[in-house]
Amino acid sequence: MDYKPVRTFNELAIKSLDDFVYGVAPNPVKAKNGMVIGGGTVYPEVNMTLPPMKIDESTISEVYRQYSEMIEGILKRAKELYAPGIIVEVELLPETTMKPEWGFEIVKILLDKMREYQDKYGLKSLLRCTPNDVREMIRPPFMRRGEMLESMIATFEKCAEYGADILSIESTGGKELHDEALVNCDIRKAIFALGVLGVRDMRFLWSKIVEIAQKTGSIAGGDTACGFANTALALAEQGMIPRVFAAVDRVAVVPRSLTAFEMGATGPDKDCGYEGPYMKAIAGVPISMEGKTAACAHLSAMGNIAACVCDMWSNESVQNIKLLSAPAPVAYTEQLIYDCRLMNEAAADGREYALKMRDWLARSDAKLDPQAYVLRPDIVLEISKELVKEKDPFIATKKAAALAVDVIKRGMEKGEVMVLPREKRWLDIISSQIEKIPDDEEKFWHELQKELDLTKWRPEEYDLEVTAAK
Amino acid sequence: MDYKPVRTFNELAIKSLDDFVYGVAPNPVKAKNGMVIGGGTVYPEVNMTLPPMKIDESTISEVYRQYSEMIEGILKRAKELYAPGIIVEVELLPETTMKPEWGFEIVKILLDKMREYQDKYGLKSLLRCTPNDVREMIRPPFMRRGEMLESMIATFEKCAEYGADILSIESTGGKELHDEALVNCDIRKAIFALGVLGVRDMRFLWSKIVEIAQKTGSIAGGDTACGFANTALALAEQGMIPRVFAAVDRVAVVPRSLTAFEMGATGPDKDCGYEGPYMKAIAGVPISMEGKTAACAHLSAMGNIAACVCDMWSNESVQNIKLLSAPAPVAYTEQLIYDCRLMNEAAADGREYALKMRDWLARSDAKLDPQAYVLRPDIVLEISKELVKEKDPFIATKKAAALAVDVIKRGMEKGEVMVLPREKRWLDIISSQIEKIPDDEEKFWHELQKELDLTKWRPEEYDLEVTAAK
Amino acid sequence: MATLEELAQAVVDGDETQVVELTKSLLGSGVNPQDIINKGLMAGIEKVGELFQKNEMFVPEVLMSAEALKAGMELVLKETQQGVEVTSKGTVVMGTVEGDLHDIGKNLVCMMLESNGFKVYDLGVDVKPEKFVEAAKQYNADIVGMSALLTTTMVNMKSTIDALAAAGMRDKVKVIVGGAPITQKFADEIGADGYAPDAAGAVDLCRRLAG
Amino acid sequence: MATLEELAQAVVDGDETQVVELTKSLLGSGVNPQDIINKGLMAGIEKVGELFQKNEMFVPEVLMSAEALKAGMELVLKETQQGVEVTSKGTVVMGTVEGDLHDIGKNLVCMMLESNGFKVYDLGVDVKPEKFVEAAKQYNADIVGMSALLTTTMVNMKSTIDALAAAGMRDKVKVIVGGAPITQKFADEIGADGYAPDAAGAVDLCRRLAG
Ligand SMILES: [Zn+2]
Ligand SMILES: [Zn+2]
Ligand SMILES: [Zn+2]
Repeated sequence: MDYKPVRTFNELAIKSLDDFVYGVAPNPVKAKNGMVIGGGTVYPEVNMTLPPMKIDESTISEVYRQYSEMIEGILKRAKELYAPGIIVEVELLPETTMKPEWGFEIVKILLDKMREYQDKYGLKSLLRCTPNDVREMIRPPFMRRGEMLESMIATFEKCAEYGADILSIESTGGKELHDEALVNCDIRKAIFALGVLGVRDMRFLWSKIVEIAQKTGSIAGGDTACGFANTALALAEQGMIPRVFAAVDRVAVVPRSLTAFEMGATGPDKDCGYEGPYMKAIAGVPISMEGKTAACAHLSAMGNIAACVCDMWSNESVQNIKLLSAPAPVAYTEQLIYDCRLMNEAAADGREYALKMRDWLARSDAKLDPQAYVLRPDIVLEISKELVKEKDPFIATKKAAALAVDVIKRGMEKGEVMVLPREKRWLDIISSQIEKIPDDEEKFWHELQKELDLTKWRPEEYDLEVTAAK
Repeated sequence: MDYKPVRTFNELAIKSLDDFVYGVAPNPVKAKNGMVIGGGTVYPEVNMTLPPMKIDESTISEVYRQYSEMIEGILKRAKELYAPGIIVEVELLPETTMKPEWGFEIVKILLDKMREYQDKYGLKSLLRCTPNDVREMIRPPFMRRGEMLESMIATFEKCAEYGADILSIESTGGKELHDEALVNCDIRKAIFALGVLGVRDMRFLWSKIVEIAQKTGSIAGGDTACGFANTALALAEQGMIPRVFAAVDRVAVVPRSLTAFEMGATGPDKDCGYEGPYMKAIAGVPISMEGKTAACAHLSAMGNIAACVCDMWSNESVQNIKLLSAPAPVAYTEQLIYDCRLMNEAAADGREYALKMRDWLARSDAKLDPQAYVLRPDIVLEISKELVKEKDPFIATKKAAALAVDVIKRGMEKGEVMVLPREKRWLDIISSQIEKIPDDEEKFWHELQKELDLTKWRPEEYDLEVTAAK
Repeated sequence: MATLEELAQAVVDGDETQVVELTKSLLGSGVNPQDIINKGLMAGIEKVGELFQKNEMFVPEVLMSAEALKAGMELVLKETQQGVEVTSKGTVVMGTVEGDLHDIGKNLVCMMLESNGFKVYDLGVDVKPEKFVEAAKQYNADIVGMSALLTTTMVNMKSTIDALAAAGMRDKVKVIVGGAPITQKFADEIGADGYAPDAAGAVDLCRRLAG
Repeated sequence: MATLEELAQAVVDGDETQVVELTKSLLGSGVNPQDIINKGLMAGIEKVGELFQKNEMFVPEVLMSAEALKAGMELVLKETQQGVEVTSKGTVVMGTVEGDLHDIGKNLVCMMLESNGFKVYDLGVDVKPEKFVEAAKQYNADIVGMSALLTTTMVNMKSTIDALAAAGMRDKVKVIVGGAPITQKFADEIGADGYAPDAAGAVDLCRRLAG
């Protein structure tokens, strides 16, 4: 069976830099309860997770109690602070995805409480349900068959049927190869992992998720390159790999993440995709973003710039542990609400001021780190404009990486972005690696096979045939 | 001995609403290392504290290790994010104030590391040292004598001598009575506690602190009404007392907190004084403020508006516990730095834009809660202008409370601030309580004595004589 | 004619004058004093407890209700010859733990417990384990309550529990803990019988434990 | 003439061609092979370890150095008849704990340890306690390393330590733990011998524990 895109993007959804701003998306998404994402208001998206604990039959009731406590705290605070609405994301864990009935029960606990707050206090909220990509649990993973896939799909179905508003995932097709590429800073393998493996897997997976969404009336959200470019981000923050590599990798994930929308997803894109602005520019979908107020989950060099064009603003993930004030999910709910209030107040004074706010958010970070620089709204539009010219996702991925290198080099020359001295040579290394990649996907695959560790993943799961002898 | 103010404030330091903005104070403070507070840049102020642990001889080396780990993490992150400078606050605990050598050792650990980062990486930083007001450890407290006072003063001296840049305290004179006033929502007792007891104690205490600062070249920072109006804030957030009472109490603390500056302190005022904007308006001192990014320490209804006219921006306090990303002090350092970047970027476009940002910060909160409303810059100036007309701190305190009630009532009528239905009658209750207070301080004291529990505090420690028979 | 419902409402309203008047009127018209207490005054204060629980009454309002209740009670006890029963809900010994100076949370809980019919002995702040044990013995306490606001003093709660055990008192009293840094998990770890996140929760907790 | 310092530097630079050339030249001019190894090649990789520790080298750079080192080593071992000693720094068995799928942190540590002269057995992800025990026995490990990225799987570290104890292996191996949610305190609580916050720290830790 072939998994063909239902849409292609040949031109930018955002026509002008002046239309590229937070809170407003070309294709807003309206939820069942009337909330509109990308329709003018930036909403907080709160994500919470368990404190250190085991999940099994003996603890599952405590797991439920934890979620119940967290959702009550979050909604209570949102109500007290008069949030215009709130999105709650639950990223199910492997255990609660492999047992769909557990994941379902958690979603039920959350949704029931959210409905109660809507009825009692008029607090509108949406639930984003993000099952874990448990296909990874078996190594090398089966991507298109087997028990793991079935559990994951069953979790999506059950949760969507009960009313989960938005469906998302951080899919992992190609991750084994991309991990290897990252630690070696090998952009060739990264491009293959993203533009070939990632795209092919997402076409398969998103055809299924979109089908579930259509059947149940849920919204097919999006699929971040969390396991890819965010791993690069984390490694760069730890000083393990150059920041320029992480910046190039970020742009290179664009065609992969775009696949969800080509397959019929509508957004809001998921928070942890820092590539989100590219999705909004190209597909016009509303996006959730995370930055400084996700410092509970990861540090980053994009704390403010990430907010420039967001439609929802997220904390990525925080454990249910106690701070001096309150449980951490409550504290972060408060922080997000205030962040959103500020952006929305500026926008209330008119587009002119929303753009001012956007530019300050951008300027605050763009010059200090190449990862932030490639998220500058004008740069996003510049690169996106080139990317929509390419029909083929592999070619687009290669081009994205090359454009990122060029833009960063130009930025350095113009004094617009700082690159640490010992990172500079890496731009040249990456450049020369990209140049060696043939334009022919088949040829590239044939070439790469010799270098790959095929005990880690299964080419046939990506419709690839092993042709070369090792 | 009499403790007389060295300065009085007869007119506002801020002459126009257009000069009332974050980052810029009429009387900036320059530190030894060249950093200027209130000179155009908003700096982050990070405060950190210990995780749950006992402090005694057997754990003190672990205490030191904790501070050492925290300061390293904070400075490393500040360096990585290119902070233009950073203020570190250490609020010593009772144990580390009662043993001045412990407090000193902690301050030494912090300062040594801060100097290392300044020398190695050029990261400028200042240490604010805030001993605990351990006079409270003996009940009823001796305010002007005894071992506790001596330890506290010795801690100030030792730390200042080693180079602690800024000296601050959250002094507690009058707290016993104010606590009682709070739970009963008795504004009469609150006014006496603040305008008589608090002021008299601060005159005594700050004559000493200013002397130490002058002797050692430290900066005499300021003294927040944390134990007073922040207790009210916390009780209001828990729904224990009306928000309007907390709002009135906040304004009523102004003459008390101002005492530090009348005694020669220069600012920067300490973070947890939400009354800070009044200090800046009246005394022209730079102020540290805390709001949404102090949600680790307490929730509040003033998350954004608190930033309107701040010169430093703080997290109040965070324990050294691990979040998913990093230890919480590191995560909060990151958040503060990004908050400051945004404000500073807006200001870099000109005063006009700093004022826009200020107004959005204000507008975002002011209408939703009376505690936020009384922090609106124009309201601060309006009330402050009346307060500087009063020479006597007791009369000023009474007037402050009355003005706060009037302003909130007017705001309700104009639809500028929301007051919950069941709180409305409390404005009238407070009003009528204030009206019953005589203008003569002696007469008020005579009147009050019958109602007071004098086993809780010692009138003689405030130069008061018990005259009335019970 | 005055009704018991009106009396209960007057307690909820914290209207002392009204409570006294209604109580007088009810006594005058021969209503059973035990009913005046149970179905009037105590019914009112029960309602107050519920409203406070639901965050629908402020502390000073609860205190006013408690004052009004007290006035009504005194009147009934004075005016009537018959034996009337007013049972205490239980005896609580309360204090802030050693090394900690924070009063107000603890004070609040004491006041709210008293308002809700508990006998409360407040040991103050900076209370050593021995002092908790001593007071628990002396007052024959049902519940020992400890408060801490500092992460560096919360650890002292365990010492008090140990001291109670060493004194052979641990099975005679329930131990409850609270304060900003305290969690249910911490309470479980140190072997406390209960944790409450705020004053309203503490009242509820004591009701359950002493019940 | 080529010097041992130049050889060490070529290892630091990760320049395989240069390392091979310099090694050849040094061997050709009669330098003691043991010196070429110790003062040239190994001195270089020690320096790499230091630079990585100080965050002054990136992982791919360390890997290139390790490749260069390997090429040099093979050459010395092939060209010389004399017995030369290359001692392993120790044997490490490494894996991500049961229920956890996160590879990359663990992989990084494995690579960095190998680059720094350890013998490493990577058991992969989702590794059950028994598998750790089995591998530790089979490979006669000095160190067992466990990684976890989830707060819900970190608790499985304790099970492995218990399983090692049950198999009578606990005193034969050192146990180290790491991963985003792990802290020194947690490591202490479960009785691990060490904790490292990152790959550089893990290398340092293994050096100390195996030393
Ligand atoms: Zn993610
Ligand atoms: Zn997320
Ligand atoms: Zn404070």
